[in-house]
Amino acid sequence: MTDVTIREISAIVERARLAFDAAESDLNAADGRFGDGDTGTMLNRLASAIALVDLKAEPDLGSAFRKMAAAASRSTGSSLGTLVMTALLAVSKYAAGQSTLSRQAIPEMIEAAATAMLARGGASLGDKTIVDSIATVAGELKTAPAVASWEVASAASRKALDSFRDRPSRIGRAGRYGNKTIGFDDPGMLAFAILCGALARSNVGLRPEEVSE
Amino acid sequence: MTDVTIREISAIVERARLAFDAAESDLNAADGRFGDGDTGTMLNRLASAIALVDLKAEPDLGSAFRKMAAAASRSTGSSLGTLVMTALLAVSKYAAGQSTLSRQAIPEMIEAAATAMLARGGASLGDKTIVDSIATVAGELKTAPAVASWEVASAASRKALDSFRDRPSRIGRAGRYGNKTIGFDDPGMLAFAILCGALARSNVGLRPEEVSE
Amino acid sequence: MSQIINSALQYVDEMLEGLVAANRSLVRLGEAGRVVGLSTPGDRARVGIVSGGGSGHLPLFTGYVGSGLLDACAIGNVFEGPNVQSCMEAIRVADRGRGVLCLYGNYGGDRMNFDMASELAEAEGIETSTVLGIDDVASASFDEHSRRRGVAGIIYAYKTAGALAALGASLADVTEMARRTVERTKTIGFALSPCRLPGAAVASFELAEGEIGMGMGIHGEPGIWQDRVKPADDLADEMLDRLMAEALGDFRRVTVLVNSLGATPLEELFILYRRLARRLSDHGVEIVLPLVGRYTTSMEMAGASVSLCFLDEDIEPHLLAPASCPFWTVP
Amino acid sequence: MSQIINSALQYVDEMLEGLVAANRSLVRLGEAGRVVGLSTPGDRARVGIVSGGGSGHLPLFTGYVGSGLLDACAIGNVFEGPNVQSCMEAIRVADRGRGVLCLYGNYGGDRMNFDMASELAEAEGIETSTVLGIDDVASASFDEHSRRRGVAGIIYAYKTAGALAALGASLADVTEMARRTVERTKTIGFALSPCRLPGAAVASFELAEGEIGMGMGIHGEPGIWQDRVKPADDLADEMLDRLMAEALGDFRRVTVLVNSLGATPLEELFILYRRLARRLSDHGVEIVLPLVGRYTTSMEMAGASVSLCFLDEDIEPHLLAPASCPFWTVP
Ligand SMILES: Nc1ncnc2c1ncn2[C@@H]1O[C@H](COP(=O)(O)OP(=O)(O)O)[C@@H](O)[C@H]1O
Ligand SMILES: Nc1ncnc2c1ncn2[C@@H]1O[C@H](COP(=O)(O)OP(=O)(O)O)[C@@H](O)[C@H]1O
Ligand SMILES: [Mg+2]
Ligand SMILES: [Mg+2]
Ligand SMILES: [Mg+2]
Ligand SMILES: [Mg+2]
Repeated sequence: MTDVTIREISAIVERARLAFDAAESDLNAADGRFGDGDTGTMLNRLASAIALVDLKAEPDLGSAFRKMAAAASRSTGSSLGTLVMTALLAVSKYAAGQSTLSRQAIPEMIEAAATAMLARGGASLGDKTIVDSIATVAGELKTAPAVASWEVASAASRKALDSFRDRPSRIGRAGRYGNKTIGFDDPGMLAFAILCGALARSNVGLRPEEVSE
Repeated sequence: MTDVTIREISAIVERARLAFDAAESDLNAADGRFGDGDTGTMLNRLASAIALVDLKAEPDLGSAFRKMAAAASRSTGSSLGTLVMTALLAVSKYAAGQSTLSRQAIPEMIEAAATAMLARGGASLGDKTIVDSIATVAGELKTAPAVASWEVASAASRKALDSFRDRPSRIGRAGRYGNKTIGFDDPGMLAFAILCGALARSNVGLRPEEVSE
Repeated sequence: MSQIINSALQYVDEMLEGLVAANRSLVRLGEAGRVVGLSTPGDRARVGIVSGGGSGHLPLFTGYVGSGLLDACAIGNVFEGPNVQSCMEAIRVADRGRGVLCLYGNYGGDRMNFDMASELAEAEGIETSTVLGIDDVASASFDEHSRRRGVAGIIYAYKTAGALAALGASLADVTEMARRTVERTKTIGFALSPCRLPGAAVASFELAEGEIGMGMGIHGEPGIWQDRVKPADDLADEMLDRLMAEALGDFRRVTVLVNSLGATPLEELFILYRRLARRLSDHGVEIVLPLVGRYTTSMEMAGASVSLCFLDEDIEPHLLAPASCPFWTVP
Repeated sequence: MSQIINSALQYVDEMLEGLVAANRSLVRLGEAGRVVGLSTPGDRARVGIVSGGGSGHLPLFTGYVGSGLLDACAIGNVFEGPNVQSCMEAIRVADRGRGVLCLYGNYGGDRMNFDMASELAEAEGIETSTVLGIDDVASASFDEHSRRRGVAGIIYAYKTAGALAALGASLADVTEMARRTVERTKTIGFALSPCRLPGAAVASFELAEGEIGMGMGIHGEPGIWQDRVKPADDLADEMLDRLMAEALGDFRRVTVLVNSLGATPLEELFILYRRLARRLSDHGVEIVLPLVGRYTTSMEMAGASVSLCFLDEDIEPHLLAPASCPFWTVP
């Protein structure tokens, strides 16, 4: 991971688009178990919409994230989509006025996103939602070396997925099924693991010199 | 074939019931090709309804056939079912007041049924309907030996089926498909062949002494 | 998909029991309970209108018994015509002293039974007339249009003849209105999946997943072509072209019915309607009283039909006259 | 079965275009066209009512925009809540100066977006209140009933709150009427076959041929039990028992909705209704204004639901008050 500029964000967004396009039916199937089967279709559309946003002319990171939040909001009103928008609004506030965000600030920014998502969605940590994955990743990134830490993020998101699999969902559509959800991945958590994995594999956000290190 | 009394009629009806119960799905499939797929279900129900009619106390053949016609009418309003009712009314008229019908009269009685069916349904001979089968059977019975002639009837009904197969339907649901129906059996004709075949196999209407001949 | 039934033999009678229990404007009549009429028929002398046909097509036929529409219906088993007794009873129920129009789809069994019933009715002193629904353009060529099947478009004849009967017109005039409406109404449909006779183990025809049968009848009678399904707009265009080719002379105003055969959802009907409305408006044609929904079905069959009625000065006011039945209200 | 669509991405917008083209009482509004309101809203000061939710459930939600019912709806993509912008626009459209009730089903996305929109509306000076539909008894236990999903029964709250709003009542009273109606309305449904998201290659859940999922949600959320399908009367009995077990105290009068999820035909609904009506009458319970048809669907899903609203003196007159929208008219 590098310091974040608009260039990195664009690369991440493009990688996310490809990842969710490929994962559409798997994520739908995960959501179909206790939910309405649309997580994959929604994320695919959401990521495409965000990827279409032209960020080049944005003056700073805050306004870039705000534009992305607006695109997210336009394209869906699903639980997860709305939480993604909420997260983007939160990081937009966090990065307001800045054109570069240091790599050291990234975990804190992710935490800001998680906090806003909990406030909007009414979930708590431990409810087995995407926020549990996000919080786990933020935590691990804090103590990890800064370089190549998408792999840290990916490992952390997998760890969250594994450790929550045998716990019950407590909120959202799946939350109504309590212990029946034990043994199954939460689709939002799975989506986040897929995203982090794709970013780790493609070394997005690593500057050339870091890759060759 | 013997002279016909109510006893023979009851046996024929019972055999018909069994035959149409077994043939229900085949006849539905034949009707499903150009029609509405219900010939088998309808005939199964119709035959069961007629078999439930208690003919024992009927004073003569005319009233027995009239009771059967009423049962047919109560159980369906389909093309074929209505024609069956029409045929039963016609034979009821033909046999009015008689308690036995000589075997020699049978072809003429069948012809009376066919004539009434053509009048009610508006078809002509050659239109590829059940009436073509019935007329063929009546014709062949006229020239055949009187004993064991269910086999003659069965052969005649098969002959009609075979010779009409490659001709086009000209009336009813299938009639709208003209040459497309070439190569396929008319469901009504098939039903009549199934009935005659079943009667031939079970020797219904043959008195014991004839069977042992 | 499974069917929610108790027994195939009781299907029609239980359905009718539920229908009249849920719709108090309707009553079951007739020795076998296979006639549906109005709970409060009124006693004004006027022409009566009866229809009828096989079951499995709700809201057709019984659902159109109502004021300004049908007076009575005779109901057959699934896909079978009503028997002569029910037809006769329906005619008697509809009789208000000025004759009865028998208005039903062109199918053999229905025709034979209504014909017999009309003969019996005439013998009882009830004058009758007959008009057959023949709107399905896919079922025979224009030259042979009198052999065509009757499908969803018949409801327009119910509506206009019903409106004229309510005004006290003669049997001849009510009959002529029905005939004229039938003549100007054209339908084409397609199927996407079959239905099953109640209790049957297999569907009454086959249509592979992803296939469409253009021109298929409401009982699964084969159509004009069968192929992989096409985009909605292409289907709408083809159907509209086929219907407009049947127009009798110039036309400026039409009514349109986009009808689901059962399983096809409203969402898809509106996607079709959108295209039809655009194209008709491009042609300078005005749509009056469009209907989009389930007006003539085949149980759980998937598919849809489009009906056009080319309006004229006689038909339009009667189409727009107030009427109400359980499944269609014109305020 | 195949879907009649042009493109998955355009599905909702093309459907809405067709919906308003076919129903001239409705207009599409909002920046993205994802709000449906009344063409002639009238200008009398009164409480407005908005609803909304994901697409794929027609006639829910937009079909209930009409006089004596909803003032506006916000529409999301298939099975996704409406976005905050559409919710906000719908609230503005419904605003007649006396506050706006947001009345929608208990789903996460819908809730987050209407909550945000309400915050924005309050900032603009529009007072709002919220009532969530929570009628699906299979979706959580009685103790946790506030977590239940909202399904078909919400239309009764539309009806009673709409009637009270039309009378000029305050936001507090309209809100209380909606809350009270929701509290007394219980639904249970079952699925017989799944549906597919537009353009998706596979169904969003699996249900083997001949199987029934009792208690499944309208998006295919799992239910209480899954087994071979049973006779209609057995299903009706189980559903009625589960609903009656939720009755608050004594009751003598109910309204009943037997709703198809899409593909299940009217014939089967009437077979179910017949049994429900018999059993309620055996219990001495009177049925008021029964509804049998498609009131809340999931595209081409097969299945049905039964809703009961236990009436009281406050609810009944508002249920029976005149109202009209494209898919439901109370004369
Ligand atoms: N209230 C909530 N708080 C946090 N995360 C949530 C909440 N509700 C849902 N989620 C997340 O969203 C995912 C479901 O997303 P999606 O399928 O788009 O939503 P919907 O249920 O609206 O169809 C869940 O797996 C969970 O991770
Ligand atoms: N008008 C007619 N005259 C003679 N036979 C007919 C006529 N119409 C139909 N049939 C016979 O009835 C058969 C179809 O019977 P059925 O399926 O019960 O009728 P429906 O078309 O009413 O469903 C045809 O195969 C044909 O033999
Ligand atoms: Mg989902
Ligand atoms: Mg047939
Ligand atoms: Mg038939
Ligand atoms: Mg969703």
